[in-house]
Amino acid sequence: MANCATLGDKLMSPEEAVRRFIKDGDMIALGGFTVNRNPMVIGREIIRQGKKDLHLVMHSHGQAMDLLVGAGCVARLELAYGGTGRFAPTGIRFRKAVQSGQVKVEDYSNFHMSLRFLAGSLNLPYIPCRSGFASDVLQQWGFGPELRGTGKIPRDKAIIGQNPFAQEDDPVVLLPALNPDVALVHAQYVGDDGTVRIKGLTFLDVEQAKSADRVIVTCEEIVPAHTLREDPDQNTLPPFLIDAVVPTPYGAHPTACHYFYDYDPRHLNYYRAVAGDDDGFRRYLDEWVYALDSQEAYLTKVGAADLINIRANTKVGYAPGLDRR
Amino acid sequence: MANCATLGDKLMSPEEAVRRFIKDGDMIALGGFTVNRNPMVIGREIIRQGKKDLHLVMHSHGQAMDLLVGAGCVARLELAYGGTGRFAPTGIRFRKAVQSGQVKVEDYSNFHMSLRFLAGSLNLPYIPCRSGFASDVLQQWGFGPELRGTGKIPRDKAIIGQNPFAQEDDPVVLLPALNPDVALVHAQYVGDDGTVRIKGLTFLDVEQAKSADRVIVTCEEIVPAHTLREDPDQNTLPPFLIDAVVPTPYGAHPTACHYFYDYDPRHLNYYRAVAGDDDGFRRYLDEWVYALDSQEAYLTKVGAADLINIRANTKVGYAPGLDRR
Amino acid sequence: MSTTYTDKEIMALAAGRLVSNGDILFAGTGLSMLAATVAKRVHAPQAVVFFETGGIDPTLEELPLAVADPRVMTGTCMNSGLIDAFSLLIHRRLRTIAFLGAAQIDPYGNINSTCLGDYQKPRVRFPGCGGACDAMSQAFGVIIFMQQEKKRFVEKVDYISSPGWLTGGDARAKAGFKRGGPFAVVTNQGVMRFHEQTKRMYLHEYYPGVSPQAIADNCGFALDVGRAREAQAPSEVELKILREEVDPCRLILGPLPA
Amino acid sequence: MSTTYTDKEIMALAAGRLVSNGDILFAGTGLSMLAATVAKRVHAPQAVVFFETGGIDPTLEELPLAVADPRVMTGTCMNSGLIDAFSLLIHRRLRTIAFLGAAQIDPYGNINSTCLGDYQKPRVRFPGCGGACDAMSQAFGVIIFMQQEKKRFVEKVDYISSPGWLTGGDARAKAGFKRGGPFAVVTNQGVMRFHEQTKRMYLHEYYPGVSPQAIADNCGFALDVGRAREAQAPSEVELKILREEVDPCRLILGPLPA
Repeated sequence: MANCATLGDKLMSPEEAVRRFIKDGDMIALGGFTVNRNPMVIGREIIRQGKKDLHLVMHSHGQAMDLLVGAGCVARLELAYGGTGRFAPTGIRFRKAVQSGQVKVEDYSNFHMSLRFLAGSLNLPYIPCRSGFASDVLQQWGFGPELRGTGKIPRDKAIIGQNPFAQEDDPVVLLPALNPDVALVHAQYVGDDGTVRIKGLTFLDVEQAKSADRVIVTCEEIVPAHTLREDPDQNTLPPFLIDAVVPTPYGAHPTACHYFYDYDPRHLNYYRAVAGDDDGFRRYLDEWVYALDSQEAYLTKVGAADLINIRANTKVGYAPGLDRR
Repeated sequence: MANCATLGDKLMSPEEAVRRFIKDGDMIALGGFTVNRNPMVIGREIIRQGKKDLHLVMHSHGQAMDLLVGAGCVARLELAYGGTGRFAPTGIRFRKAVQSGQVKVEDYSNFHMSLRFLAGSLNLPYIPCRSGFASDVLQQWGFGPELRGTGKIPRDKAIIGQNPFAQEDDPVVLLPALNPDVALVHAQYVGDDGTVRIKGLTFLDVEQAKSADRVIVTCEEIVPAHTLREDPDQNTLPPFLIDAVVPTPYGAHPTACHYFYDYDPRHLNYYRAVAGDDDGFRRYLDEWVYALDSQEAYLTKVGAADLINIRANTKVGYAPGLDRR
Repeated sequence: MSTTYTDKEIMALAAGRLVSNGDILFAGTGLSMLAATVAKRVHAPQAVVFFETGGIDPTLEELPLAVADPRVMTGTCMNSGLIDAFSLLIHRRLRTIAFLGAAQIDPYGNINSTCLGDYQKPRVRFPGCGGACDAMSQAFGVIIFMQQEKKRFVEKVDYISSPGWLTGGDARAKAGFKRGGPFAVVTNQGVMRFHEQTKRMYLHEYYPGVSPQAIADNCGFALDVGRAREAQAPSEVELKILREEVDPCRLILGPLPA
Repeated sequence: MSTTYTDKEIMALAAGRLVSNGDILFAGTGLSMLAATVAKRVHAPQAVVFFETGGIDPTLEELPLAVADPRVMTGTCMNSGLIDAFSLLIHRRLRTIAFLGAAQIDPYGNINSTCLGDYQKPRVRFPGCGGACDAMSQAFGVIIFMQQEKKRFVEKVDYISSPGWLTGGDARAKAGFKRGGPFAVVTNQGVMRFHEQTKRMYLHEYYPGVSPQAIADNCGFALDVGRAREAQAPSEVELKILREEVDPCRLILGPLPA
């Protein structure tokens, strides 16, 4: 085991990370993408601590989003896509919450959201692009005037402007930067100096972390810093942007974590089967969130057979031959 | 040796790459930074082919820039910094050419140039930032009205605008995107499928390559693609953005190439000693550029002693203990 | 002897035939994965498949079930992230072709993957536009998969998630788009295209055994079927590759034909 | 016994003393490398050095001679590129301190590293602003190294490469800057700071053996020396670390004191 002591007071439990760094009403950027590297441990802890009125910002999510929405922690979302691919083409609790008016949604495209986080990470107030002219994505505003211009929500969802360098008419879409209160990242490795390494696709985790006021990183392993610093080209975030480091083996389960484990089709299918029904979902929360006070308890419930089943082949990064029906 | 045949007609000599992809008047983005990974082989070949009226765009350069300017190939530059650090705090021929009016310079900052290439790489027409308000970098325009608005040079160097999302006065600097005709990149590795891997800092090479109409990559080694695809997190550019792959061992000499060789202090000091004098510089060009028709001839002239001297330690990436005075 | 095939099989093959060798394919999952993969194996070996998540040219020894499936990160020429992926999708040098699906489509190829009913109080919420809005805005071209149903081919979509030819004619260019737009709609009955000038959808091909009128009847707006011709039936080679190499477990293809 | 030291040595140490533990240091080469490194070794072990080229927190077992020296890429916590490096420099959460040098400086800390004479036809051309303009615009704070010479401390610089306090008072905020600006100028004779309200430069410290008047005499504009006090001489520990650990080959320090 690496020398975690040098992480100092950044090393903490999920309970402490959520208690110290997330408060009701916060704008939270979820790392990962649909069925991959979702910050599930922090998501479940947020539910256990009963956080309310959260404002989720993301591109395409995902299991953590659906769970947080279903548990009633979320009041507002800005996103491009809510689902988990074939396991739930539309997020099950997300759909219900939108249809019932339980949450307010502001739709953007994935490129829009990517650029908004990029702008936030570069301290740019806004960013122009050419996606979505004349679409309802830009013309319909999900957040009403009572929300617009309050807190971190800009007065305008987007503005159609002009390219000031063009000689002729050249419209552009102007998008406001995003600077969430908290970014949640699940990584494979954190060095005992706080250096973060994500393997496989980084999605938008880097831009999300850089754009946020606070960053919580859960990880599969804490490793000696020198092992990461021997090939620093591969590292993802520097220590001084990270507020909390939370070691959580299988921390993204039931979503995947490249080179560690695949997504868990059995769990995702089970979730789909029960989550559509309000009672079924309540039982799911009771069994899989409230009744379990630690990742150890959670993994015990998942069971060794499942964990071995989804274990990633160390060369290809996923679980070849996994029954994914 | 890898199976270069699969690179097809992308694999070529420096002579062919320059002849086919660079023409008089082109806007060329130089990869690398001051004393690191300068595209020296292509630079010398451009001089040998007598290309004229080039327009160089870059952030901080560098040995290739100084040589091209000195050889009279360059009419215009947009840059933030022209020099090689301690070896030439101001580029020697660059200084002379600016002072004599031989070249026109448009100054920007490094972040300005970085954002301009980023915007070009993302197909954004312009990008806002908050660098350089009230500075002469924005207020003094090096390119006169006879150049502005022609070819790829936007009518305005920069525009002071307003953040349209702000409720109050919030000025922003608007910078035009850059989309050069050609980007020159020197990489450590190219796979025999055309995949590019740069080790060490990538500087702005990725954004420059993505923003350009054509991309020429010189490399230390052509390697079997599967060796790069076994860890694709480390790769830098996909094959389909590359027009020419030019294998050139020591292709960045006398600048450095991480894990392969250090910069060559003897050569850089020699350059400084002779380049300040017009006759001395002419002799340098004769001896080191015009008289040598291949990289093999060039390296023979550099000599085995020098090449061994600057050889990088394979663990730290540079040449420890190298006499750099 | 006539070969039997399922709707999904002929859809994947019909879309795959629209791919040119060297195209850069922006794939989702489901049918688009099959179309892209079968095209690569049949006639466009140099086509490159990439995903909005950042995986470029994966080996795809197993089919991914989501664009963030770890299977899109293996054997790629590059793993990056969304910013990089979209920089390729919209790259002006590249002939990028995107495969999309939707809940509704209108005569000008505008699609809805966001909601039915009023956006503020939707009767049915779908996942949202994802990267489809960006592909329709800035890819070189787009191929759309649809079920041929009246409720999906509608005069006016409830919400334009991803802009096609807007109101037709030069509306798209006037709105600010520099290139792109949908060029084909592949359904379980045939393939539609868009009129060169008016940009209104028309029937281009009907599958063997399907009548143009049946397609018009399954379309919620007036569909010109006058230019339609019969599509080539899937060849045995195409079906063999699709079934044995592309989706041997039939994760996406579903049951074999009866 | 008084210790002897060179100008460069006391400049590196005086600047190093201005670093707080935990600062994120944007270093150039030359003196700024020495200042940052010696600060880390003497009193600010948790300060992090990074370079605009993208190297973050390198081990620096050898001194880099340029910000693109391969020595800035070794043992780092991350190697990236310019976009990443500048995103850190200007990051609103970070206390980033940049070390800069220049050819000219004015009473409000505006600096020139671009040219002498007219920009269109310069008498002397310098390299240009590089990342200094960005550091002066958006870093948390800036420390400037200068030679104490009349021709360098001028009433008006020939070209503002990197904006300091502009015309003083609240001019900087009015121009659009949200934070930052120079807070110290370290010369071979002393350390200047800027008046809290007017933002005009004044002498804060003079090195042992240097008179405030001598500094005023080497300044091309009226310099308030009334608040000046004598700086602490370099300690033996500081000099030992600087000479034996930071630059043992004296690549930047140059010759030892006579």
